[in-house]
Amino acid sequence: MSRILMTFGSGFLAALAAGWLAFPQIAYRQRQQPLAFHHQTHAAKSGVSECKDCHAFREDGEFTGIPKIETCAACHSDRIGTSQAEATLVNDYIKKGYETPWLVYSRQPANVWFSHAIHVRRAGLQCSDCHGTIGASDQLRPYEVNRISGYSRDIEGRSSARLGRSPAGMKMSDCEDCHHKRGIEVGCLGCHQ
Amino acid sequence: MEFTRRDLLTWGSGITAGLVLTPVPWKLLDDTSIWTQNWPWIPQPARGPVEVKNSFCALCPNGCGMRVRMAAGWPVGISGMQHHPVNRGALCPLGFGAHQLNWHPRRLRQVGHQGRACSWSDALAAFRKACAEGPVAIIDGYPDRAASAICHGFARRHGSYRVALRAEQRALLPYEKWSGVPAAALGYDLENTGTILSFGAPLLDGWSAPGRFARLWSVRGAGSADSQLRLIQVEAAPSHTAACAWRWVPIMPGSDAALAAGIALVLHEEHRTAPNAPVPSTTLADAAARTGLSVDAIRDLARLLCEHGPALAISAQPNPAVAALNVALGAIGTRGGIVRRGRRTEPLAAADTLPSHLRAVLVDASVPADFLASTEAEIFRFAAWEGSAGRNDWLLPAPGFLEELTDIPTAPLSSIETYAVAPPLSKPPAEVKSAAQFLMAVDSSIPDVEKIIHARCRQLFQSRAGHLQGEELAAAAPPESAQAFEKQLWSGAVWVGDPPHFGGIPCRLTAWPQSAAPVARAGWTAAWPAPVLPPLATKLYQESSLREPPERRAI
Amino acid sequence: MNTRYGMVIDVDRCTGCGACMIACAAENNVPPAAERATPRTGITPMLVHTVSNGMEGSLKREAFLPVACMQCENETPCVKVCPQQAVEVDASTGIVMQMPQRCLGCRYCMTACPYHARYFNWWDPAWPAGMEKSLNPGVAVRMRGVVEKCNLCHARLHAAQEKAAAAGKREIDPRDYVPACVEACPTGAITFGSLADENCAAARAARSPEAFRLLARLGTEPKVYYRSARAWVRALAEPRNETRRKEVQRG
Amino acid sequence: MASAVLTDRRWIARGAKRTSTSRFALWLAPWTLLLALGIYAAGLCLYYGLNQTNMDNRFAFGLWIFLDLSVIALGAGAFFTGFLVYILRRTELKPILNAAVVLGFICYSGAVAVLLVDVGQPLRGWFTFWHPNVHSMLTEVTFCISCYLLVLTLEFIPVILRNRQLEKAAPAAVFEYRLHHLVPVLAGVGTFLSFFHQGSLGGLYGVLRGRPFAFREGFSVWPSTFFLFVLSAIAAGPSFLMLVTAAVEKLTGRRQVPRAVFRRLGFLSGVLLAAYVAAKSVDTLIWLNVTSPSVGFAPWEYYAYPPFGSALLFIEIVVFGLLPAGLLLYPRTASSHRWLLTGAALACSGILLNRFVMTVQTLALPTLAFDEFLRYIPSWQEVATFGGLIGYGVIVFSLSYRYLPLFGEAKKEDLHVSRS
Repeated sequence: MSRILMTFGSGFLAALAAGWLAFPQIAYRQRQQPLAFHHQTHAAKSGVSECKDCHAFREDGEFTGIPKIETCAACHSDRIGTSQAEATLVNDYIKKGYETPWLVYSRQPANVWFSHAIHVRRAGLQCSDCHGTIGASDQLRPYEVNRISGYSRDIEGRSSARLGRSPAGMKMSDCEDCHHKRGIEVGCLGCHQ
Repeated sequence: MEFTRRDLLTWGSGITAGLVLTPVPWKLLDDTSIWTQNWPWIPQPARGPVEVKNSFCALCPNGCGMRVRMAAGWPVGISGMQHHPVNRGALCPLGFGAHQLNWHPRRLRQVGHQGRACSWSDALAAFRKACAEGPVAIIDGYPDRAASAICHGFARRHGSYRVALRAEQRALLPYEKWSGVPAAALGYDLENTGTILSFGAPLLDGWSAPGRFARLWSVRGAGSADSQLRLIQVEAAPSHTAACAWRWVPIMPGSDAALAAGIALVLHEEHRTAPNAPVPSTTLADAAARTGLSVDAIRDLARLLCEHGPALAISAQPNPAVAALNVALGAIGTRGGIVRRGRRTEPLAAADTLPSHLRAVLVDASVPADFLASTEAEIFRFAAWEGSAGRNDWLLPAPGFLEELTDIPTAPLSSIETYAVAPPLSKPPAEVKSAAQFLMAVDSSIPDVEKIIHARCRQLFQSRAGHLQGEELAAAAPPESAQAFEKQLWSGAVWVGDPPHFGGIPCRLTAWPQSAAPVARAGWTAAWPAPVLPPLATKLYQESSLREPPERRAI
Repeated sequence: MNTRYGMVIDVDRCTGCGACMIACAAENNVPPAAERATPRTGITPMLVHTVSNGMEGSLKREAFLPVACMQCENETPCVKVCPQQAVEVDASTGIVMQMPQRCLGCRYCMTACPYHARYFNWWDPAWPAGMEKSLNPGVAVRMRGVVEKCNLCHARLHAAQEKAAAAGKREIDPRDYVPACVEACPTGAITFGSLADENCAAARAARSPEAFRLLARLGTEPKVYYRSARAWVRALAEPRNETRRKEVQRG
Repeated sequence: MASAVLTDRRWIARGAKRTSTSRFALWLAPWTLLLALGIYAAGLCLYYGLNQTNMDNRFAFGLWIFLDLSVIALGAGAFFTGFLVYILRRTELKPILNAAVVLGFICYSGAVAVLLVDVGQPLRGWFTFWHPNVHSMLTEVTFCISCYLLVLTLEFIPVILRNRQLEKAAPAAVFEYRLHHLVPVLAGVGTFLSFFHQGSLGGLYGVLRGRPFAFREGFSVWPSTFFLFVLSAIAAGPSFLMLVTAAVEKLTGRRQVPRAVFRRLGFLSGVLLAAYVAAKSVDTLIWLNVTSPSVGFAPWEYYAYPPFGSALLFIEIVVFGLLPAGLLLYPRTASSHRWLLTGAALACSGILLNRFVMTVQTLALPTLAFDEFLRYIPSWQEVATFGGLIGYGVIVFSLSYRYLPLFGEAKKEDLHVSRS
């Protein structure tokens, strides 16, 4: 009988270990950002003090998201400094006029409609409430994409099992939690499209 | 101690029990279902700034005003332009899906010579050779554009210029014949008509500028019993127009002329005809017999026409009898009738008959796909999409919807003159060239479209005639400088000429026209490969039974 | 303020041109017909039916009846039957919302809908190469195997809400929210607005004596009204009943 | 495989007379083929989507739903027999119990499999459990069916474990023993679950306000069809059990259970069927005279579209209802094995017809004034999937019969009968 218990137990423990430690790593593929962008450095060197200086709204309330390459070109028309990233930026993107293929940690899928205007202008949320300290980061962490669903870990990782280490979850359940906390009820199509 | 099968089973059950307590099964469930929500093979709309631009539809010569919604630099949605004087915010169904036409699988992307792929230089060489060897004809489907001016100018030097007129334009030819006023300077003053007697004209179903009549009809009491605009539809089959008309009069197919004569006869008997109007030489009984209506029914029709004037008869096909009925009704050059707009004096040379022994014929992309050039000459046909009728020695890919700069002249049947400019909104594929660009490559002395448009804008400004219309222009003072004037035109404002002046159409018609049968559409084919429609048109004929499929009837 | 969006469709103004159907499909990224699609397998969230008074020859009269989701207010059939809450009536707008991403594709809601206003994606949505550039960024493309229907052009409501928020307003400007079919109709046959708002044109039109609703006696309180001066058209509100149809024709 | 077949004897219970391995294989072959075809067809539907079927937006439910409703109704024999044996202590039915369980298992597992093919997004199936809509009959059905399938599996396992070879394994034996004590509880649970989903399957259509042909008033949340379906299911279940047993007896040329069991089942079936017919008639009258007219539908028009004439209603209630009830109850016919089976067959046909009318006619009939009467012919993929299910059923039942004590308790009496 004890033998049965031992064999059973060993299998049991092995499964637990694999499931809790290995699986969360295997489930995601890591991808490096095209450039080593430093929020901190930009804040320090080029007097931008607030997020909205670069991540602005259009007058119709549409959020511009990550600045277009022209914004970078405004300062980086020629190489500033000697870093490899600098060279890539100037030669591969600015000179050729290509947009930088940033991997957006918080990019929601096409079926999600998220209005920054409503959350920032009306509800008065702070950028950091959802995006954490990325604004103060001195380097860009790798972008982790789920191998099956293709979602960034930031919007999916804190899934039903609450895995992952994203600053604040951006999965539907996380949106719901926040909405419930503030007593704001919206229908499915309030956030989906 | 060896590892028995039983141990394996026990161990396996341990694993299973353990896994259930890890995220693995649940996360896999979640991820796979999320995967189904974002299947990689399902196309994703592009992300990008959204803006709305004014433009005009150049798919047919009516140039309806449109508002084009752009996302990430491409048109993604179309709606009507409220301030456009002719279509007043209404568009035909095809207009709403037109922005997808440029990616139609039957889009032409390759120069073709008798079915073989060729290059533009080949086509140019061949056309240069042709011009050198003999006269060429250029056929335009959308006259009075800057591009038309280029064709016209080129043709003046190397041959002749012809225009492929649409049926509703050709219906005006009898008046041109009788009055000498070019049909291209005539329009219907529908805005003031009281009763319209339509001989099978699909007034509510794509006739002329489709939006124009639809708006009129709805604004002036559509459907209500005491409508200000009474539409009497004379048609054998219960068409969409017949279904919505104030009265539907089913008659024998092809008996339009007989009915027109019959009505004219009644008007004459009751001394209600205009002075010196011709009298048909038929009898009422005969008309009744041919149309399958009772004599009283015909009398009723005549009475209805006089009861709620001004009355106007419109035929789908050129039909002298119907034209003569309008003369009898006194609807020529009068309010609510057929009016003269603008100062144009020279008629358009119709492309039905081409001059003999031509060396080559160049057909512009604006010519309808079902036009068939009746000639032995070498044909250079421009088209954005497949499906052009007849023998086309050279098939040349032209810019598609909203892909080229063009100006928008007056719509054919409009009662007022208009002018607008449609800058390109959609990037054309590398392989395409418009006929104008082609001709400019042949003859470098020709000014380009943009120059011509600038010149025309300046001319308009100097003429001081008419005014500009645009939503933000409603209250604003008229522009002071030519530059401001032009700027507004380029940003979607419409120049509107002075209201129609009545009279000025001396219609001399002594005898009632004999040719009862409508004029055959010489040079046009009834059977041609299914026309290219916006892909979403399938909603109308394949995914519902609202319309007949294009193979059977062009929408 | 509690809005209740609805429409009043003037049947006497509908010319059956089909502009609403195409405008709807373009706005909502509905794909063109799959090769084997038919009127019974196509996707037409707005569908114009050709109806007739059942007579023949010169007595035959036809009309056109645009049918989209009726936005049933009471006992909403599809909402009641969906096993996993993929459909709901939005409390603040009264719009019956279909969530394709939640949908299981069981099609129970389609059997429940009295108006056949729900459509199943029998095929993967497909556009000719390059045409995906013409897709509306405000609407997610539905995948094969789910049900969809008219959401009253919800993307346009989103845009209006965002615009309002950007301007610091809570309520949207009604002029900013007009569904594609309403905007497209060349004869202005469709009046759209909140039926709960007394001084809204739609609410007034809905109270006209000539206004009617399809299968109103089922008690589902549809928020799409029709209007016609013709008795035989108004008779279409009742369920199919040959006997009654004959009576209407006679009288 | 081959060796398994050769050593097949070792697996067959001692003393049980079974046909030779080769003949058995021969018998399985066609059914295996059918199953394979079915799996292929289902695969097509899963890979290419439901465009492989002939269902459409108007005929959104087709052959498969009819199939599911039918097999689940016929499978009702399982829970009902369990209920009788363990709850009502009708031990005389014990001999047939295992067969009933296996039959139920086949019907339910098959139905669930087909349902998974029938939905457009099988991978989202679990949403129903994660975001259930408690007002939906389908939620009720999904929950009960999946739970009851679990119950049936648990009931099936001990039967499997009583296989000659498996019995040898000590832990298995222990497990079996434990489970065996659990079975009465399971039977109770099963009864509860089945009662509900049999009902909600009826409710599925009964609540369709938009389909007045199916819509019924009812008590609180349950339309009358809820109770009619329960009644008809438990009425037909035993009949189907009889038919299957009879079929087995015919094929094996061996008597499996004492005639008494048949008569008992027949009697039960008859009584319930009679009750059902009565209830159904009342319901139909109320529906035709009150429910439908109240929302403006002219009931006679339901039967104005051939082939769905009023004859169908007559056949369903009289020929397939009253008549079999009589055959099963009237002592003279009930005592005749042939008449008993005839009655059972008619009863089952009645259920099939009822489910067919509810699923197909409901969708075919026009509701809107400008609707047309619709036709729908299943595609070969749909039919093949259907066939696959039947193949699956026959195979599982044959294997069970060969290797497991299906009619185990019957053995002694069985020999007894054959001696006398």
